[in-house]
This record gives sequence, structure tokens and C-alpha cells, in this order.
Amino acid sequence: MPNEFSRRVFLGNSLAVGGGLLLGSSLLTGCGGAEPAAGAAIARPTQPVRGGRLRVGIIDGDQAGNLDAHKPSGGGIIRGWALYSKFWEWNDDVSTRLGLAEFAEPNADASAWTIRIKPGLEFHHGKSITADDMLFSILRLTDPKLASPFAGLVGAIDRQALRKLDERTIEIRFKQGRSFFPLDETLIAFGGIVPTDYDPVSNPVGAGPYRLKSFVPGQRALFTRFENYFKPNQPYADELEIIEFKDQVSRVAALRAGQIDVASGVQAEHSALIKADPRLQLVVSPSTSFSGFNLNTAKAPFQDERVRQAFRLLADRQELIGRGLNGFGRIANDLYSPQDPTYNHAIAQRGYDLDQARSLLRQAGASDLRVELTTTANEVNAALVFAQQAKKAGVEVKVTPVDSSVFNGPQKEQWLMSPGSTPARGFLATGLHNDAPLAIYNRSNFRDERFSELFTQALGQPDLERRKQLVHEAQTIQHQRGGLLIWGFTDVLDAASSKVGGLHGEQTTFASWRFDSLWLNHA
Amino acid sequence: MNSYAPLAPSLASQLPQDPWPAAEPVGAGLASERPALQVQNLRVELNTGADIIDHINFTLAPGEILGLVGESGSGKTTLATALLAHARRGARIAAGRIQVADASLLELRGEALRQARGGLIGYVAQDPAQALNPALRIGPLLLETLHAHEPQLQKNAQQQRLQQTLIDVGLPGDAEFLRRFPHQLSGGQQQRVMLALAFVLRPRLIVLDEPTTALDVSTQAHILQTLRRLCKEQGVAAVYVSHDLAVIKDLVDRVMVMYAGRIVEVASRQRLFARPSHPYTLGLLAAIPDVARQHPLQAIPGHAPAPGQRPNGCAFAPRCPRRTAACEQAEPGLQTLEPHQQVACLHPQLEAPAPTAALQVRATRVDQAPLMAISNLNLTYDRQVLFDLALEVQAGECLAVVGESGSGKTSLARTLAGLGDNASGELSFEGQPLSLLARQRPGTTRHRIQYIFQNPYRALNPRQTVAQCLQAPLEHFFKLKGQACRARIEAALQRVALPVSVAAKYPHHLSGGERQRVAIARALVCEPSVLICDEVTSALDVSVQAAILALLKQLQGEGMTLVFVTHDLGVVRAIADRLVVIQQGRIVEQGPVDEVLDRPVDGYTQSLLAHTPRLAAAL
Amino acid sequence: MFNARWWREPQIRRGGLVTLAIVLLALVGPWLAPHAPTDMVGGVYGAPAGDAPLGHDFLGHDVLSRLLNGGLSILWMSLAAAAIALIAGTVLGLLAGLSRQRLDQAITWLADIWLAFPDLILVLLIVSMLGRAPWLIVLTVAIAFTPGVIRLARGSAVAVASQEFVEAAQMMGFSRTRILLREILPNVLTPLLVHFGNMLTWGIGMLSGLSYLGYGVAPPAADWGLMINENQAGLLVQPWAVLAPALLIGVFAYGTNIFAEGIARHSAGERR
Amino acid sequence: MPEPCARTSRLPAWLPWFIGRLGYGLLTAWVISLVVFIATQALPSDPARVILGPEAPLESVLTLREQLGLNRPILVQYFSWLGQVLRGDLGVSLDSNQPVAAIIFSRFGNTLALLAGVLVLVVPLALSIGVSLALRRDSRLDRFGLSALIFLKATPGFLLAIGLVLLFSMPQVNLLPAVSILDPDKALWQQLEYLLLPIFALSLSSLPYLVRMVRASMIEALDSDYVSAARLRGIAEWRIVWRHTLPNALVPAIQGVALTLRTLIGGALLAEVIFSYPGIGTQLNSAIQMRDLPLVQGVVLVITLGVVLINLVADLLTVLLTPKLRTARRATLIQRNRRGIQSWWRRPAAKAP
Repeated sequence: MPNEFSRRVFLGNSLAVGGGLLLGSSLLTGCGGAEPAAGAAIARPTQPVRGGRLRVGIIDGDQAGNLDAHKPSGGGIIRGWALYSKFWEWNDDVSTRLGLAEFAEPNADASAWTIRIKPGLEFHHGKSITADDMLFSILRLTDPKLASPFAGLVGAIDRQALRKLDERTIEIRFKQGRSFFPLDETLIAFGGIVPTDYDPVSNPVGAGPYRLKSFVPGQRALFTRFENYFKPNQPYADELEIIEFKDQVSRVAALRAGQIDVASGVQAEHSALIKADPRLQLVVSPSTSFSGFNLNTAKAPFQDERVRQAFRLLADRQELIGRGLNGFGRIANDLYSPQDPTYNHAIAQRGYDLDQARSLLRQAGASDLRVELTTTANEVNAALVFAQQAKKAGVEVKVTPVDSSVFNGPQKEQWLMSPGSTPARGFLATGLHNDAPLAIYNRSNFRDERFSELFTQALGQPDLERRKQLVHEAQTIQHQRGGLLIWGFTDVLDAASSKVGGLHGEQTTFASWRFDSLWLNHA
Repeated sequence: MNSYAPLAPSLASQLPQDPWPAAEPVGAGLASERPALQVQNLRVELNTGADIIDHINFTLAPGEILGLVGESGSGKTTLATALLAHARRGARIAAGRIQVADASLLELRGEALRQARGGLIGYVAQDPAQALNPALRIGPLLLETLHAHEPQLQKNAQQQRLQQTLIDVGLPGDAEFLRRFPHQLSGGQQQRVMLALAFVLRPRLIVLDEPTTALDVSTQAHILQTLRRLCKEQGVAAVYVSHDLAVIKDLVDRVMVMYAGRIVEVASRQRLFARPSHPYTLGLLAAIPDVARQHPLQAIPGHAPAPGQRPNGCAFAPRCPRRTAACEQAEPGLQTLEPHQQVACLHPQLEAPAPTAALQVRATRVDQAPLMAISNLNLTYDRQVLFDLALEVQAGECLAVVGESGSGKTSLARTLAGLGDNASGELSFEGQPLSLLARQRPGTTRHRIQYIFQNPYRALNPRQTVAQCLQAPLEHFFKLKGQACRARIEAALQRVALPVSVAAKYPHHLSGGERQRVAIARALVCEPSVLICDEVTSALDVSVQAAILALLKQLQGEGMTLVFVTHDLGVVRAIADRLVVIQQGRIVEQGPVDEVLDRPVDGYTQSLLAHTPRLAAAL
Repeated sequence: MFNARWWREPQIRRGGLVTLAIVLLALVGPWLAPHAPTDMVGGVYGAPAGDAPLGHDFLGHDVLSRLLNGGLSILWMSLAAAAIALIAGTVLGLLAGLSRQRLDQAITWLADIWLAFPDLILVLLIVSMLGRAPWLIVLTVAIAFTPGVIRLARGSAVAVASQEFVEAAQMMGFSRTRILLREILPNVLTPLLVHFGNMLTWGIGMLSGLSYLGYGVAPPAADWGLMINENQAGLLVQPWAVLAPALLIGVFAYGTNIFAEGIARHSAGERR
Repeated sequence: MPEPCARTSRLPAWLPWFIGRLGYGLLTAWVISLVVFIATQALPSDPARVILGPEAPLESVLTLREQLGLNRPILVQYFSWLGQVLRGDLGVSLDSNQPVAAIIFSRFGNTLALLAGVLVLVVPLALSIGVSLALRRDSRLDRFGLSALIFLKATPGFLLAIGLVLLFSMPQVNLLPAVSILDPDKALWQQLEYLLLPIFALSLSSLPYLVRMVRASMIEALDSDYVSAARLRGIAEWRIVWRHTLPNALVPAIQGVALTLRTLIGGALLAEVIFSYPGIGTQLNSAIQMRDLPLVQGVVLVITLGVVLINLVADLLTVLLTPKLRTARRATLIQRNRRGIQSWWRRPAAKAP
């Protein structure tokens, strides 16, 4: 799950933590329009060029970040893309493919996975990758002492039952006979394979495309090419430099001044500026990362299903995308993961219907409603637009921006209404972040017996067709009475110098983090 | 530049009373040799066009010392700096000609003017503490001055000149002394340094602007003596600006009296003091208290007009007892009365003024219980100021407390008034013990002891009108309000000879004398028995001083007891019945005024008396 | 002190008029605005046109309307911050200047520590601790200003208290309160007033800076500092949304500063 | 004849005064660190939660809290921190696990470099502009200069900085790097070009204050009796400016520079954000937001010590440049006179005529 999620944590969180240091709208909201991934009209090299130093500017919040493969924080998630390789990799359409692994399959009820890596793999320091390293990595990842923020996602893995089958093969089992199908999506983000002598500070070694040269938390990390990377001829650049910025404006300035080559995730407001500059390219990724609001079903008035429906009806989704996302996005139907093969396309798009919203509110005895929408400073735009829309239905939405430390503090699941967004990934993985049973961050507090049953069954169902049935019903429930108001999918914008090649739009949110396929026409 | 043999210093042997070689009376235009200074039709005006000084003509012979006398606002300081072709900000030299030696000063520009300043004309400012740069040592300062004018001088020649000058002005020339900063010198030394800075360049003319006002009398006497000797020896002409005729009486050869920007009288020293002829000069002389004898002080009514507000005709006419209608028509020019006397007056006094009868009547005291007595008074700030002092004040008397600066006389007065924060001792009032702190005194006694401050400019709250200022104590002590209050205020103002209209004014609208009168009125509304006056006239012009002293005298006549703190023995002679001399926190001598002043016993009192300039001796 | 002669000082006149104009704009603006500040009436970063002379902002609000509505907050916030600091600092400063050793030392020491406390730490701590409500920001700025006022008030009071007219009042046995209110306070008022003007200027800069950092008035309310923050990303597309509030902030700060300057010059002239 | 001479004493009285001031400064720094520590306890949320983010399960938060030693009593935490500090160890950052000393060393070094740059640019500039305006006081140039300075002073500094960044990121303007992304692997002096814009922006906003201060104190000195006396003694004008006036006008300027440095040493947060300059201000902001207590405490300690040091140096320079204070025989005299440093708008009290 965490892959994207990582992006969200990274972008959303850090921005928010920065208080107002970062301006205006968040990255998340700053995403692409309906147009396909598009770069500048400049002819770019289509053949990879080797050599040079690729300088990537990222927005870092206040978190210094680390290099830990298993509990990345701050820019650690992005640096992890350079340092570590995993069993799987993401495809452009948010499905997974094999990475280090040459075989990875669940058993019939998804209660165990067998994973075998390719032969002859090496770590940065020359040691071969063995099953011991695989076991070490999984054990470290699931160690409660690691105090990982993602412990909730890997909690199902049974550490005691972990087995080495041969020198390249391990078996992963789950606790108390639980089944877990979306292991691939979970392990992509922070399941980096590291050697048994790994230490995140003194020996941050992995099998990723670049090896670490130097790291100053909060400022920059410098990497050199890993010659024995598992993909032949990759990566292309000699060196990779990840530079951290506090502020979008200064980073755009740096990009324009040629001080960096790639700006990972830029504000939609800057798109016109970047497009107008012939030396730059703007890459739009029409991701299926959603933007919406969590309606806390545990609290009045959202205990009432009609009020939830009314709120979903009074949202003018097109305007939210136009104003909240600067037009870089597509409307959504209160459901996530449309790219997932199990997605229920039969459910009709919910329209904008003020009259029905009003009448539902009246039925619920909730006319003249006052609701507080708590948000972090960087997610405020859409909230403001929604507040204006709600006014038309006689609902007063008071937008209260708070520090992210407060927003994510002990009260994090108690807000009456708060913005919600999850990066693009499969239905099950997204659910585990939001409203599924055992979800790690269920701000809508949605708990529905039938939905839980269906979701749990789906988790243990590797068969696509059967899973589809389960998910379809589950989505019908979500659409009917769920606690999420999902109004749009956001485009992710990446900007780069026109000298950068290998950067293309995709459905994921991390087109610019694929450091093994980016190159620099440095000549 | 002239050179001459070094002169042995013979400071100690000389006392001011020593008969100096009679300065030849050099009148204007009478000089046999080339004059050191010639001033013609000098006019300095404000940027608004109003004149500060005008029609200034005079000549000075080498070695001659001219006393330039006038009260504040007379333009004497403006004239003094104009002699160096300098006008303060907001003013400019509008017309005239100043010839020093061969140079026509007002035509000089740039480098030539710079060379002339200091080189031809030296300048000694009023307050040496202000006029010496606090960041520069004495030695470099002197060297710099020398170097600025005579850069060609060899190093040892420089040193030699420096040493010689230091000896001349009576300063030690050792390296340690030259390394000192101004604040490490005494006031007298500072002024000697100023003299040295002027004389080291061997100028032809030296301008001194009240150089001894800030100094004690004995220091003043020594400085004056040094100055006169240097001028005579080196043939340097000098213009000595002063507000006090007594100070310059033994110094100068000739006196020039200024009033409202005009020269009103020029005469040789003897002539002026013997046969003053301008009514203003007469008035000044009558207003100066003299230590030699007590004579009734006469104030000049009114005050000098400011630039731009001067009347038509004679500027002094409004205050003049001899004025006629003609005086208000045209401004009288300077006309020669005698070879050595010129006067700008239509009705000059031609005969010597009748000597006023010295007053000898003193209230002889019957021994009675003192009104106020203090004993075992010790006062310590960061050092001890008063030592076991004991003092009695008799009802109805005027007791003068005399001492030089730092003697502790003001501290004593403040303690009596109840401001003795760090004091210890026993005080009694009418036989009853009284606290040293005003706040702890009962209100019924507190209002009976009132204090008047030295500086009338700081003694009144600038944000209160006179009425508000007088009203406060009335409300406080007598709970008076409204009409009753107003009546008392008016009565008090009348008593200090101020018009009732003053009540609505703020202090900055009043002159110094008027402010001091308001301060006295504030004390009077409290209905005091004792008035403690701390140098109340030292910030005032002599004519104003005379009026204030007369007022105090009158109050004493009405039964007031006065404690009068001063450094001026002339004032003591004029007002006090009894005298206490304080030196370094201890009483060294006390007794009836005439007795102490005529037959001092203590050596310190004798020295004070010896150094105090006196008028009568000249007559 | 407060009288017609003030108007003869050109700086007071100029500063006063500029400040007055801004104050009027801030006060009357909300009635003049064509739209509500929260109404999204145009396109995102819409260019200036006939009905919207200053164009639209990051969410399509009318910039002119937000401009007219956004002055009040910085006006009251800077005034309140300066006033609180002035009152608190004057009280503490006079207390220190006129009291006995012990209290004086305590307050002086407090002010010293307070001054050594970098503003940034103060602001960040308070805001992180208590939130970013406008009145908290005002309080923070006031707290940052107070030690300066304490020093000034203490210094002036000590200088005035050593003047003879205060001693005269003491000798009369007037109560401390009376001496404080009647003799000392009127005489320290001018420097304090000048300082007040300067604090207004600093306050405007500081508050708009804080607003820019996201501390201060919360959206959707209109506020000039916030407008700069919100629209900064569109600076090159729709510069008016940033330039207009920036200009007004600058003019306001300029006016108050000139005014303070004028008072200082006036009182210096009066003393001369 | 009794003209008492002041003796110059051998032992400089300012030495004990200085030692006293030093102790006082250290005490101040300690009090501030205590206050900040207490304040951080009142911050909502805690480091474990902030570091782990919103999706971390409670167990992870509790585990991390224990690992970070946050479950110990507050006093224990404080005194263990204080004990460490007294042994010269500032602890380890909770967020990045790096030694606090190392982080501060690099960040504070950057801030100091900025400070030095501002100093080098502003002081000579302020002196020369201030002196020349004072010498031409009330002229057209003076009036124009003053208005320009007031305008500069009234312009919020962050707008100035944004303007500079935009200007230098334009394709046509390729003179200086628009933002200051320092390479931590290189020595600072090898990448001075990154310092120029922030220095320029900060200098512009601190210049008006200093220029006006220099101008005012120059005018005060030029109006003094000792300058008129020197003029009337025929001392050349340049000498009057350099030898007679400037040394006396310098003292208030020193306090002005100290004030400027005091505000800058705490980190020019806005400038650092806008120029992406890795200074102490953004570090402090991050540390507070992350609730990274050892880092907050370390940064605060270093900043307050810096402030104390600046005050101390400024006071010492004041004393050393003021002969009256330098040669004072008693420390109390220094104490009494040192506070005589006045704001620019305060003219010397009127003298009674």
C-alpha cells in the first residue's frame, strides 16, 4: 500500500508540518488535467544517455528524514527509491510487476506467499543477496521495536512462521490463519531488501540503482551509480543528487535558473510558468490518487446516512477540480481505485443536486447545519471551495486550518470533517488506509458489518473474478452510505529541464522518482 | 611667526590684586602700530533676515584685551564667533569686514580660511568639558593642532613648542599628562588645555567666550591671570566675552558693552568703571553684587528684545529711565564722548554716578532658640559628602551657605529640604525633631519648609501651565479648590511681581527670570517659614539676579527665614545676614556676614575672598 | 503636546494623511467592495477586466473585494499589538524606573532576558503551543515589543525623575501616583508616542510576514498578508493579487513611519 | 595650587565589569533554556507522534516514545539534558538521529556566514552613507536619501527577497544563483556566490536603520562644541570627520549593529525560506514543528549564547571606544554610564541657556 501512501505522507505531511512555510495549495491538489501526460513541445533525446549528475529538487517539510528502508520518514521515501530495490515494482497503471523477485505467488487462500529472487543479485557493498537477507529484511520490517509508522500494515505477517525454503526462496505466512492478498503493494513501499549487516545510519546499503555517497538530513543526499544494479545498463546518470527545498517558489526559481534538473511534484499554479519556458518540460501524470473529505460517521450529524448523502450531492465536483485543483484532475464518484480491475464501473456517477441535498437535510432535521471542517494549511483550497458550495444548500462549513502536528495528533481520528486523500493504488490497499476494517487511519470511522465481511473475504481471495464480485458489492455499500466524499482524482505535475529524459506521465504519483530510468542529456 | 625667549613661569607669586603694568588706554583708531583686529560694519543675521548683531565697528591693538560684556541675547557670543568668520546654523554673516593682521577674514575661503582660524585667531570656548573631544588625548590634540597649521615644523621643534606652550599656560608637560583624556583633567586644567590649544599656534588675536563661567573662583582667578600674562608677553590681542563686569574688571584694557546686537558703549577700563555713561552700563553696574561692600542692588526692569522683535529707535529705550520721545525715533549711533569712551545714547550720563551709600544696617540678632537645627549630619553617596555637620538657622535671618563646587553645600540644602535620601543626623524644627525625608514629615510642617532649585529651566514641569503648577500644592496642603485657589495663585504671582496673565502660560513661554519667579511663587503658595534657595540666581543674568535677590530680601523683610546657598561671595554680601563656609563637607568658618567677609579667620575663607573679583576696588 | 502646531510639521501631515487614507480604506472598504470576499466570482487567476479591475485570485475571488475587506485585520492587529506593548511596557517601565532598587532590578533583568529571547523562538513557540488565532499573534507580537517599551519608559522616567520639578513634587509630599500621573507620565509621553509609531511600522511588517508564513488570519477571511501568501504562486500569472496588497502594506507602514518621524522631529524642534 | 589631578589606574576597571556581565549573560542563557524547555512541554502532540505521522499505530508511537526516553519524568529529562550540556554534549536529534552539535555546527555556521556577509556589506555602507548624509544634512540629497530610506524601511523584507529571487531566476538574468542551495560537501567559502543574494536582501532591510543611526549620531557629534572648537582651530574638515566625529559617532552605531545582528542570529526565517538557505532559522522552525526537543534546546541555547555574546561584545566595544568608560576607576561607573546609549530620535537634553 504504502508506496503512494508514502508519497502522500511525504508531500502532504511535510508540507503541512511546514505550517505556512509552503505556500498555498498543496502538491496533492496540484495535479494534472484531463489531458494525457504531456511534456513540452521540445524535442527530447529518446535514447538514454549515460553520465552526468542528475539533480532532483524535492519539497521537504520540517522533517529531516532518514535513509531507513523500513521506516522511511520525510524525504527518506524518495531516497529509498534510489537506495533500495524490492521484490516488486510499480507499473505505470498502478499494477505491480516483479522486481528483485523472479517468482512471487500466494497460495489459494492467500494465507501464505512464496517468494524467490533472481539469481546473482548483489548489494551495494558487493555481498550477494540470499534468503537470509530476505528474512532479515522482513523481520526487521515487522519488528515492533522498529516502531515503524507502517507497523499497522504489516501487522498481519507472522514473524514466527517466516521460513527460508532455499538459498533464494522464502515463505511468508500470516497470523492466525489470516489471509492477505495485497502483499505486493504493501511491500513495494518500505519492503526494501537489505543485507544482514544493514544499519540505516552507519551502513545504509541496499540493492537500489544508486549507492549513497553522502547525506545531510534536511539538505541533500548525493548518490553514485550502482554498477551491479539488477537491471542491465541502468541507471544512466553517474550521480544522483536529491536536494531538499522548503518552499515551492524557491524551487521553481532554482529550476528556472538551472540549479536543479527535476522538480518533483510542482504546484498547479506554476504550470503556466513552466510551460512557457522553452528550457523546461512539464509532465502531467493523471493519477488515480483521490481527493475528498472524510465525514466522521461516529459523530452527529454524519451519523445520519442522509446527511452524508446530502453532502455528497451538494459538492459541485467540476468546480472543485477547477478551483481546488486548478483544473488538474478528474471528477470521482465517491469511490477510489478506478484503475483496479475489480472497480465497479456500473455504479452511476453521483451528480450535483442541490435540491435533493436540501430535501435530504430537511428529512434528517438538519437544515441550518453548521459543520467544522478541520484541515491543514496546505489542503485548504478545496475546503474553501466546498464551504462556498455548501452555503448554497444552507449549510455553513467553517474551515479551520490547524498545524499538522495538531491535525495528526491524538485527535487525528476525531475531526468531524477533514480532507482526505490517498495516492493511487489498488482497492484493497487503499481501503486498508481509509475505511476498511483494521484500516490504519480511518477518519470517517466508517464501520459497516456487511462491508467488513466483504472486505475481509476479498483480502483472502486471490482469484480476480471472485474478488470482483465481493468488491462490487462492497463499493455499492460505500457509494450508498460510506463516510468518504471523494470528488476528484488529481494529476501529479512534475517539472524538469528539457535535458532530462525518461520522464513520462503515468497513472502513479511518482513518475519523477523512477531514478533508474531517468537520464540527463548532459552534453 | 614671532619667536622669543622662553619665559619662566611665575604663577604662584602673582595674585589678581597685583598692580599690573598699566595697560595703555588704546582707543579706537588711536593705535600707533597696525591694529591686530579691525571690524567694520559687521552684521550677522538669521536666515529669516532679522539681525542678531549689526553696525559693529571696533579696532584692537596687539596685546590689548577687550572685554565684551552683555547679558544673554545681547549677541556677544555671535560676535565672538563671527570674528572667526563663523556663524552658527541658521545664521549667517551678512555684511562687514574683519581684518586680522593682513588678512581680510570674511573674504577668505577654503584652505586660507582654515589656516586663518587657529593660526591667526585662536578661540577658547565657554565650557571646556564640552569643547574638548572626549575621545582624544591631550597630547595628540595639541600636536594635531600644531600640525594643521605648521606642517613644515620639525619634530623636535614641534615638541619644543608644545612644551613651551604647556609651561606658559601652567600645565605639566610630561608624557603621562599628555596621554590623558579630557575627563581625567580638572575643570581648570581643561581650560588651560584650551588656552594651550589656542596659544600653541601663536595667533595674533584670541577670542574667549566666557571661559571661566564653569569654574570655581580661585581657578577662575588663576586662569585670568595666566591669560593676561600671556597676552601681554606675546603681544596677542584678546576679546574676552563675559556677562559679568566684575570678572573682567581686573583683566581687560577696554570694555565694550553690547545690548540687543549693538555696541552701546566702549571705554577704557578705568573710564567705564569710573564714569559709565550709557544707561544700560549704569544699570548693569548697579545690579552687580560686590563682595567688597554691600550696596542696594538695582535691577533693570523688563528684558532684552529678541532678534526680529527689536523696537524702532534705541533698543534699550523701553527699559531706560532716561528715555525721551526722541529715543524711540531713531537708533543712536556710537559717538565719541571722551577720547577713551564712545557711547550710543542720546542722553548719556555725563558725570560720575553718585556713589551709593553702603548699607551697614544689619539686623542684630537676639539669641533665641533656632528655628531649624541640624547636627551630626553625615551624607554618603558613592563617597562621603558631608561629615558630622551641625548648623542652626535663626528665625527671620538670611543664612548664606558658601562653598565651591563639590563642597557639599547643595547636599546640605537638600537634606534640610527633605531630599536627603542617604543622610543620617538629627534635625529639629521649632524644637521638634523632624525627619530628614520630606515624605515622612507631617504635612503641617512640610509646607513650612520650601526649596527653590538652582536651574529654573528644570524646576518647572514643562507640561503644566503656571496655574496648574501653583494649584497642586494649594490643593494638596490646604484642600483649596476653584475660586479660592485662583485668588491665592493671583496673590502669589503678584507677590513675585508677575502679571496674572502668566498663569495660563507654559514654562517654555517664560524667560529664565520669570521661571524662577514662578518657582518662588510655587514655594510661597505653601506659606513657608523657611525658604531654602539653592544657587537660585546662578543661571540668571545679573540684572535679573538683582531683581530676584531684591524679591527675596523683601520676603525676608516680611518675616521669611532664608537659607541661601551660593558660591558667589558678592551675592552673600548683598543678601545674607550670617554666613557659613563649607569646604569638603565640613564647616570651616561661620559668623555674621560683615565680620567673616571683612576679617576672615580661616585660610580657606581668606583664599576664597582673595580670588573673588570685586568692583569697588576699581572705583 | 497635542495641538494644532503638529500640523505644521510636514512629516506629521504627510504621514497622518497617508495613514488616515489607509485606515479609511480599511474601515469603509467592506461597504465599497463589489463582492463578498469569499465569493468565487471569476476564474482562477483571472486577469483584470472591466468588472474586476484587479482580476481574480487563486480561487477566483475578486481581488479588489478582498483588498477592500482585508485591511481591517492588519489595522486592528498592528494597532492592538502596539497598544498592548505600549501599555504593558509603560506600566512595567515606569514601575521599574520609579521604584526602589529591588523591583527595578527585577524588571530590568526580566526585560534583559526578554530582549535576549529571539523573536523567532518566541513566535514559533507561542504559535505552536497555542495555535494561530489572530489574537494570539497579536499577543505574540506585543510580547516581542514589550521589553523595548520597558527600556524606553524606564529610561525616560529615570531621566525625568531626576529633574528638579519631580523632586519639588516629592518635597511637597505629593503621592507617588500623583507624581507618576501628573509629573512624569506627561513628560515621557512624546518618546513613547514616537515609539508607538515605530512599533506600528514594525508591527505591520512583522504581522504581514507572519501572515505570509501562514500565521495569522485564517482563510477564507481576507487579509493583505494572507493574500500575498495565497497568491504568491500565481505571481507571474496574475501579479495584481500579490502586488496590490503588498503595495498597501508598504504604504501603510510608510505612513505610520513618517508620522512617528514627524512627531520625533516636532518634539525635538519644540525642545530646541 | 590645588587643581586635583585624576590618576590613571593600572588595573582596567572594565575587567571585573566584563566578568560580571559574562556571568549575567550565561545566567540569562540558562533561564531562557529553562523557559523554552517548559514551553516545549506545553506543545500539543509529541515527538514520537510527529515523527511517525498520522498512520502509525499507537504501539509504534509508544515504542518510539520509550526509545526516545520521553516517558521519563520531565525534570529527569531536563536535568539529564542539562548534565549532558555541561559535559559538552548536546545530545542526539530525535528526528534525524544525528548529533545535535553536528547539525547546529553546520547550520549555525551558515547563519554566521550570512551574518558576516551582512556585516561586511552593511557596516561600511551604512557608515559612508550615514556620514555623507550627515555632512550634507538638510540638503536635497539628504532629504531624498532619508525618504528613500524610510521607503526601504517600510517595505516588508520578504517582498524584497521574493522580488530578488524572481529577478534572478529569469532566463535573461544569469548573474547569480537565484536560490542558495549550498552543497554541504563543499566548504562555504568555495560557494560564496550562493551567499550573495540573501546577504543583499538582508542588508537592504537592515540598512535604513543603521544609516539613520549613523547619520543621527554623526549630526549630534558635528553639532557638539568640540567639533566647532576644532573647526575654529583650523583643523581640516576631513580630519574633523575622521578623527573628531566618527569615533564618537561610532559608539551608538555599534549598538545598532548589535541590534541588527541580534535579529539576524535568531535566523532570518523568511529569507532562509525564500532563498532555501540552510540556516539556523529554518532548522529551529523544523525542530519545533517536529517537537525535536534536544534540537530545539540546542538551537535555543546556541542562539541565546550568540545574543549574549553579541551584547557582550557590543558593550565591551562601547566601553573600549569610550575613553571615559575605559579609564573608569570603578566598575559601578561603567554600569551607570553604559546605558546612556540612546535611540536615534532622542536628542541630547536641552541645555539651559
